[in-house]
Amino acid sequence: MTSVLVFALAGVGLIVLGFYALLVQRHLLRKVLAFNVISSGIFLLLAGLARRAPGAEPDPVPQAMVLTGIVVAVAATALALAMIQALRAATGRTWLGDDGDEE
Amino acid sequence: MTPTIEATMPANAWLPLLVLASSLLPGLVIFFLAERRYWTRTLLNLTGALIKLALVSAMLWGVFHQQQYEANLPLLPGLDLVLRVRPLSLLFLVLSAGLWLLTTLYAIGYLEDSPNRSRFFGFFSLCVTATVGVAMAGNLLTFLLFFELLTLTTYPLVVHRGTEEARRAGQVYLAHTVIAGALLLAGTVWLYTLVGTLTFATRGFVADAVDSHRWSLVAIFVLLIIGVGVKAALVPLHSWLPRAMVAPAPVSALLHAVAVVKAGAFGIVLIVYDVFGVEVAAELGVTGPLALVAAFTILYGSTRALFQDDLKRRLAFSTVSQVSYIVLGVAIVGPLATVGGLVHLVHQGVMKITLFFCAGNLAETLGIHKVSEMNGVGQRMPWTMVAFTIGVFGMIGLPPMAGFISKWYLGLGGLEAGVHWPLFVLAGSSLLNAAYFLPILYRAWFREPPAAWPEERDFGAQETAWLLLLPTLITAALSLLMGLFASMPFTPLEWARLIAEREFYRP
Amino acid sequence: MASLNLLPLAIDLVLALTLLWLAWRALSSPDLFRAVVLFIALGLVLGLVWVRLDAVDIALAEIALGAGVTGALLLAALAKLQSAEAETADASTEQEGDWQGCSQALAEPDAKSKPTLTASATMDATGSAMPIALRILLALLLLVPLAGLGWVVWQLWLPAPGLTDLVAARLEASGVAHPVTAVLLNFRGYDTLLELAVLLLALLGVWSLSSAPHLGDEEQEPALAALSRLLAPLMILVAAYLVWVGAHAPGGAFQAGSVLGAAGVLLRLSGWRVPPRATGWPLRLVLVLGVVVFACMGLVVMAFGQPLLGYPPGWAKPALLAIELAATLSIGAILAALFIGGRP
Amino acid sequence: MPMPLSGAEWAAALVFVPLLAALACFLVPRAANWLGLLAATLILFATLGLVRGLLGDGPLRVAVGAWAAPLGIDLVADGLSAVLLLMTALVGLGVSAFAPAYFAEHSEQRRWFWPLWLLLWTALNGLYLAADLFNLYVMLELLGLSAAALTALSGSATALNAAMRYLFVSLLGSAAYLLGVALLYHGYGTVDMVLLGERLEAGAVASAALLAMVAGLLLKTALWPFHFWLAPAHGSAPAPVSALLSALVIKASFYLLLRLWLALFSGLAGLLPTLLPELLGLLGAAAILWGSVQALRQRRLKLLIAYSTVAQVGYLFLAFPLTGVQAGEIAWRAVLYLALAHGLAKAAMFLSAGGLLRFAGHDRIADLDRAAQRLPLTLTAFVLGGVSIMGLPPSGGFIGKWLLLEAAFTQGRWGLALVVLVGGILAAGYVFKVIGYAFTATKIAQEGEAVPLAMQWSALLLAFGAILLGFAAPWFWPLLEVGAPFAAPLAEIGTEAIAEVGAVSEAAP
Amino acid sequence: MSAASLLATLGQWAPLLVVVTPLLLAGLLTLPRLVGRISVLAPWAGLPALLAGLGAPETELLLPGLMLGSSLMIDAIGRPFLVLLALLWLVAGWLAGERLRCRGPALLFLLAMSGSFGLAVAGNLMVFLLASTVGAYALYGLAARQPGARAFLVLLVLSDLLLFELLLLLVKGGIGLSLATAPSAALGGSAILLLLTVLGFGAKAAVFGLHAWLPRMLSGPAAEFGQILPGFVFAAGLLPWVRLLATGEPPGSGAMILAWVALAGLGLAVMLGTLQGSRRALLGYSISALSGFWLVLLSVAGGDEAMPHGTVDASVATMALGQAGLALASLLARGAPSPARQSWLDWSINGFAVLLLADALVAMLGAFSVDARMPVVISAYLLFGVLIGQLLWNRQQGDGAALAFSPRLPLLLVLSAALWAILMADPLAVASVAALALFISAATSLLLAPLLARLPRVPPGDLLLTAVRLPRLLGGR
Repeated sequence: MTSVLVFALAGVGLIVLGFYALLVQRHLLRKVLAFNVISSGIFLLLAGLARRAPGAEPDPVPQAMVLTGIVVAVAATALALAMIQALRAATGRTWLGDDGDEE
Repeated sequence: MTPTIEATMPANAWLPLLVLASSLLPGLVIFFLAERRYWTRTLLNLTGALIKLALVSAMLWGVFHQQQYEANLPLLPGLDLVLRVRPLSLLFLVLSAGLWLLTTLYAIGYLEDSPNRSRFFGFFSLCVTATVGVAMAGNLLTFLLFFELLTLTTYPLVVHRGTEEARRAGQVYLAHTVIAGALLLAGTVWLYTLVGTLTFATRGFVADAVDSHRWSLVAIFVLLIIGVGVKAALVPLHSWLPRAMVAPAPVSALLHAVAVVKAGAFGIVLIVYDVFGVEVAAELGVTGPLALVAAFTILYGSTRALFQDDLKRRLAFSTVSQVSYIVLGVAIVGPLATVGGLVHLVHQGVMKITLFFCAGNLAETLGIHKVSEMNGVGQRMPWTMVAFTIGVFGMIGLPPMAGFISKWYLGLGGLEAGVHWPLFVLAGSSLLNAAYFLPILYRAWFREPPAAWPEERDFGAQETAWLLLLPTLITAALSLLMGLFASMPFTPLEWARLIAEREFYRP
Repeated sequence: MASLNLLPLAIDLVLALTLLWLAWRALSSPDLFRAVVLFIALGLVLGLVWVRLDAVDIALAEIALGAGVTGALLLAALAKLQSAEAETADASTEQEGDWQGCSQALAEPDAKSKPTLTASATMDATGSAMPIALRILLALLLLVPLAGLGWVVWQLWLPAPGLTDLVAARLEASGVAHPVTAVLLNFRGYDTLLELAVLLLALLGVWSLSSAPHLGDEEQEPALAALSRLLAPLMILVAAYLVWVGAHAPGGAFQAGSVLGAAGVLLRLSGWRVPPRATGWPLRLVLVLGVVVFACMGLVVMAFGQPLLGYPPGWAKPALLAIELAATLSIGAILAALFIGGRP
Repeated sequence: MPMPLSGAEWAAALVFVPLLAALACFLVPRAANWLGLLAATLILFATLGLVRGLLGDGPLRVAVGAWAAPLGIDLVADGLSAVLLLMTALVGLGVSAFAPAYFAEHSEQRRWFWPLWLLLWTALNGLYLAADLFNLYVMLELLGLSAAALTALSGSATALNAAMRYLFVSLLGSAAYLLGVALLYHGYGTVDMVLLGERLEAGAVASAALLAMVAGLLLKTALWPFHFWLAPAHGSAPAPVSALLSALVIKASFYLLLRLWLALFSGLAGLLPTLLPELLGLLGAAAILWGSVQALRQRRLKLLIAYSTVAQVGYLFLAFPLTGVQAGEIAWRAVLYLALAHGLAKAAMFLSAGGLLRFAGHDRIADLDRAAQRLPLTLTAFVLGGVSIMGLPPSGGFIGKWLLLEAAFTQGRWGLALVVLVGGILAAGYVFKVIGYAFTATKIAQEGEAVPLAMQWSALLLAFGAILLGFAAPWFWPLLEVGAPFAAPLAEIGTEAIAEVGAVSEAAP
Repeated sequence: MSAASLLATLGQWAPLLVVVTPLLLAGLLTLPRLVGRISVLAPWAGLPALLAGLGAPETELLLPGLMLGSSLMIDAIGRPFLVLLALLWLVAGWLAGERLRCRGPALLFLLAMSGSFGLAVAGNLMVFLLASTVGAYALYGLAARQPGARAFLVLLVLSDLLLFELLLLLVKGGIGLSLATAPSAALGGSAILLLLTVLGFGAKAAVFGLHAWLPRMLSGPAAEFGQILPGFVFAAGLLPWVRLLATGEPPGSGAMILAWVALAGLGLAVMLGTLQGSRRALLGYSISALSGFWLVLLSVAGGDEAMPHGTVDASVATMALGQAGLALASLLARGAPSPARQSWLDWSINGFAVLLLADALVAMLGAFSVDARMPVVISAYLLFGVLIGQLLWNRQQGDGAALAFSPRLPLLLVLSAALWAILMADPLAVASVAALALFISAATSLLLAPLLARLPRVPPGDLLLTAVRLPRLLGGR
């Protein structure tokens, strides 16, 4: 039982760590990494607690959810990376400019 | 319950809607007309105006014989859009329908070959639709709806010229009217939550809430009066009116004599008589301060008019003062003062529109905008100046003119209500009127004309285009006849008496 | 015996700690390439964790998709960024304008109304833009959600059955033996359909952003070409197996799709081109196949009086198999296309 | 239709028609315009069918794949979702009519616009019909990604930067939401809203979940402190896209927040559930004032309209503190009507801004050279939209404002009433600032480029819609009553459908 | 429809006809083609008024529709005024001659005429106010360029306001506006009403204190229309006084104060009159003095018992005659007659005018059956005698027509005037005292004329300010 708790706490750790990095890091690629870490943390939390179910099989529903989540995370990452490259090509910088109404 | 206009309603429920449609439809069609389609536009305008006048007179006849005209459309749960034609609304209806016809004629002549006429006449018709809507409102919500619609439709007319100055004048106009609209909305909703209904009733519908919500009712009264007072140009809220003079003459005529200012005054009449009831208002102690504000406005408006060299600004300040006659009449608790206030609603409209038409003629024919340029204009444009003279005598309140009648009833009402100071206010105002109008007459009739007029346009034999002159003379004649034959049946005075007798004072 | 049952706990603790340490190193390492590599390692360790938690499906997906595909994408992106970096670096001296700071970089969303962080400072080594003081303050502030979540988790770790028995009860009606696949494809088939749509959407977004990359055919390293000729058929075989096994054991469309995608990437790296004729609507058809089949199956079924996505009793198994095949094909194609980047 | 379709078929159609249309547009780009328009009309038709179904036989609850709630996913349609579906259909049709003409030249953008837009539409329709929290997460994700991709469609530097920031914001929001879903699932054993509504009781898990989900959704709805991403994104996106973003996408996350609040958290006792509505009301008021002031300061038209959205979103949150004992019903109805009217009006304003941009080549407000006369239709659309935003009488906005004020006055919340009024005045300020410049002539006369009629008329029809809403209120109240979304949590909707399945789950603790 | 019934109906509508004919002509003026012919007809517009005045029976015509319900009437008091006004307008029209050719002055002339006739036939105060306004502003239009015109206008506006208040108070007090019914209850003894009546109509009657405009307008250069002004003054100012004050029961104390004030005004007017430079200025002051004189008599008349209605009418007729005489004199004062025509004709008309005036003054005593011995009355006659003397003397410089005549002839004229007055007056005793006073004062002023001539001249129109300027004038001589 305790492994569920350990990994759930690890998941929480990942979430907070990823969240910290997302705010602090300026480089967009690092932000994508941070986002993936957060997602992994949440999936760990979601499917980790699934293991609480007595008996051999863990609760399949959260697992299905996590599977879907992982695929969605990959899709989001792919889009984000493509957008970073486009931004780099268009503005020559890889961080978020303060695009108030400067022009 | 799918809400449709109940089929069971009596046939004459369609009349109010037809009156609305008679200016709404032409307006919408005109919007899409190309600029060069002169005759179609004129035809549409005039047929619309004539139909409206015919319908209104039919209703006049009907209401005289106790007919009921009411149409309603459910808008909110428990609140409908109600168009109900009562003697009071007919007074304003006849004024706006009649003067709209004349102003349309005048506008056609005035904007002879100026740009954007389709847009102008489109908004012109919408503005009158809103005015007619205000007149026929059956409850405070409908009044609010058409009141705000009036703001929307008159703004493009104020900024019609498209100059920077017009835009700024438009901004000032909006700043006032939008804030006032917000206050009006706040007051209306607050009243609805307190009383539960908004339908106009002869003695007002707040009587039973007086003791429990005295102070909130006073606050609501103040909110409503400020909300409506901006358009009625009560003093602290009047500064938009002189600045809106940048608009072309037919617009200032429409704004001052027919639509906006009158809607404001009519609003005050509705609030005091049909929302609160004059006894309840007196009991709440709000009619006194209102009368004081009206008196101050009368004197302030006239004194400011003394120092204006621009003719239209002087007329604007004169309107500020004259409209407060109506408010004074309403604020004095008494049947005769009511008659005075109501009849002045019509008289001031007719007289003031004459003056504005003359100002428009002078501007259009000789390019005169300032009083100092009016030397000897009597020789050059005798008929316009005769109309102007009749208008001026009406404003001062000399006997044969309509102005005298309303001043007479106001004075009498004041005496009957036992307050003497309105007499002094009226006397003072007449003096001031004389002080700022008679010099103009002297200058026009008895001074030598300048060598050449600023921008003279030649109209052959007559002094100016007949489209400009005819409406002016008609309104001048009207203001003379309304005064001379005041007590004939179906004159404004008789109608005002009918309203006072039927609406406000059961024996 | 006590020591024996302590062993798994120890393993779990070690795993959890390595997980956290890896994440910390990945996120704060100064060199980007190192960060990406560490992130891939994190993915692998996470796969181990899933195995430890008996969630084999997720382990497969995590390693194939989480570590594999995402890692590949990250590396490809990094390569492109660094090549661009190199150009601008030598093209003009890198003007280090005093960057006026990314104010409102990302407001702290937590409803505990943390002040909006306006970071302003020169860029320091780790690429983070915030002065040290602010970062410490943020770290401290983040302890609150950490503790909160930890406490909530502490509430939740007591054993609770969840929907296991309900799934078991309905398993045979679902047409597949393996519960996760049953939930994924039948009970919550609607989610999976949308998930495929999301993947397709990502591809659409990527293609709308960048024009076709120059498919310059670099010279092929002989070793890579040989390897790819050997590995590609093997990978396709594995993918087919994974699809089939999914019905009664951990496996299924997504894992198989990712393997197929990896095969595509490998072929692409070794210089293989999709024949030009096929890059038009045929490629798009393949990409779209998964979603179309799934959706049409769901609608067709309704024609027979069944509710939306409710397969008639006998037909569940073959329907799900067809869907899985189509999904695998399109997922593989999509993942490969995502890696390639621009429109073919 | 051969046989009258029941509600379930319409709901399915609502989600699958845009999905398949998106794929078709992707497959056959050349025919994208026609496919898009066809899909839009079909969706409108389906929505009307659904509405008739709802009015006919009450709220709809469809179990997808015949697996009832705790196991499978349910589609739910009641008054609240029907009204928003109708708005989406109307605005969607308007934008779909606008887009072909707008993207006529840059065919590359047109090629990608249609698939992305139709996928967004799928996400919207799916979201309004979903009753399953995880399903909602996937919808949110689909929505966020497609919106970000659409924002970046124009490819300009500012658009890309804004889209990037928007992508990260929406991903973070969805992650927080997912965290909430995870906590709720493990706390109460199900992700279905109705069941959760029954099982939820105040506690650490519920509060944490509420906090996470509300934070995530506030981020996506761009309520005041989290509004920073909205203006650049809506300002720099192509006109039809910014219309969609402002009118529809914002509303989806607001709807979700509203649904969660009504179904799950409104009934709870405890500090947070009572404190949160007041906080939301406060943030809403701040949004109104801050957004309007910012809008007044803008020199570019699209940024002005974007900041106006920030302000109008504030209005939507004013209802939370007003759901006191008496006037709760009126406040929700007011807010829903405001959302509906804002959707139509804001779409009309952005589309007309697109027309003005096409006409003058720029959208600097001060240089709208005599647009009133040279581009009457587009400007009328902008004005009518503005009228609804300001809440002047003939419009839907007015009805919403009236009901909100009524609720505020009945509960004696003077502060909120004042904010509503001041908001209206400020809105008049910035709308008429634009109209004022539309009448004046600039120093150097600019010759305008012809604006296709389709663009002008679609904006105008949407604006007319916003105005006609003013009169159509009585038609909406019966629709809104279906399923009594505001009266109590969703509990009693179709409970009998769950009963027979529930037998098995009772065995579990 | 026999001639009699035709006449009867004509009689019935006479008052309306009187007012409307000038208006009709004015209406026709609007057509440019007819201007020439109409301007010829203009003077004759007064004819129907003359005929109505002479022949029409006493009728009252109610017009409910007009101006809040009004009525026109011809009664004993109104009839003489109507006749004399008609005469006056005919002569003025004839004398104006070519000035009426262009449309403006002709229109104003006709309006003024209809206004003044309206005054005469006004049945109630409302119509009276209407007629006086129309008449007054038309007159202002005719004489706008005269120096005193601005003062006239200001006074006009002020008097209209006062009258407006008066009418309001009358209606409020329940007295009603009708002049036909009991004018006697008119003032009901309230001081405010009395004050308003005196001041309101005083401004138009140019009683001293409100007279500044009359002498200056008369002495202005283009004074052709000057002679119409006195006609207007009498009708607009004095007629209402007669109707309201004559038979009313003014409060005892109030009446005496009023009498003394009026007397003081009369004295000042006479004093200033004598110091005038031009003859027309003197005429102006004499008219003002005459108004003062009327006021004295009216305020004194009501003293003892309520006057029966009948007696007043007869006397009023003679009073009216007096006014006419003075008016005729002012007619003569039109432009400087050429020396050639400095014939005895002018002299005789002048003398005749003075005779009429003297007779009227004496007759007034009888009309009011005033106790001739009252000091107020006597001093009024004395003062007025001085003015008559100055009129006869005609020696005033300034208008260039100094008549070089010896004093004898005027003395003769005065004697005959006194004789005529005594013969005409029926209550012999009473009238004789007044005539005597008149004769003595006239004779003395004639004799002192050369002495008075050396006093410094005072510009017309000065108010009581002359007391301030007198020392400087004397000093600066």
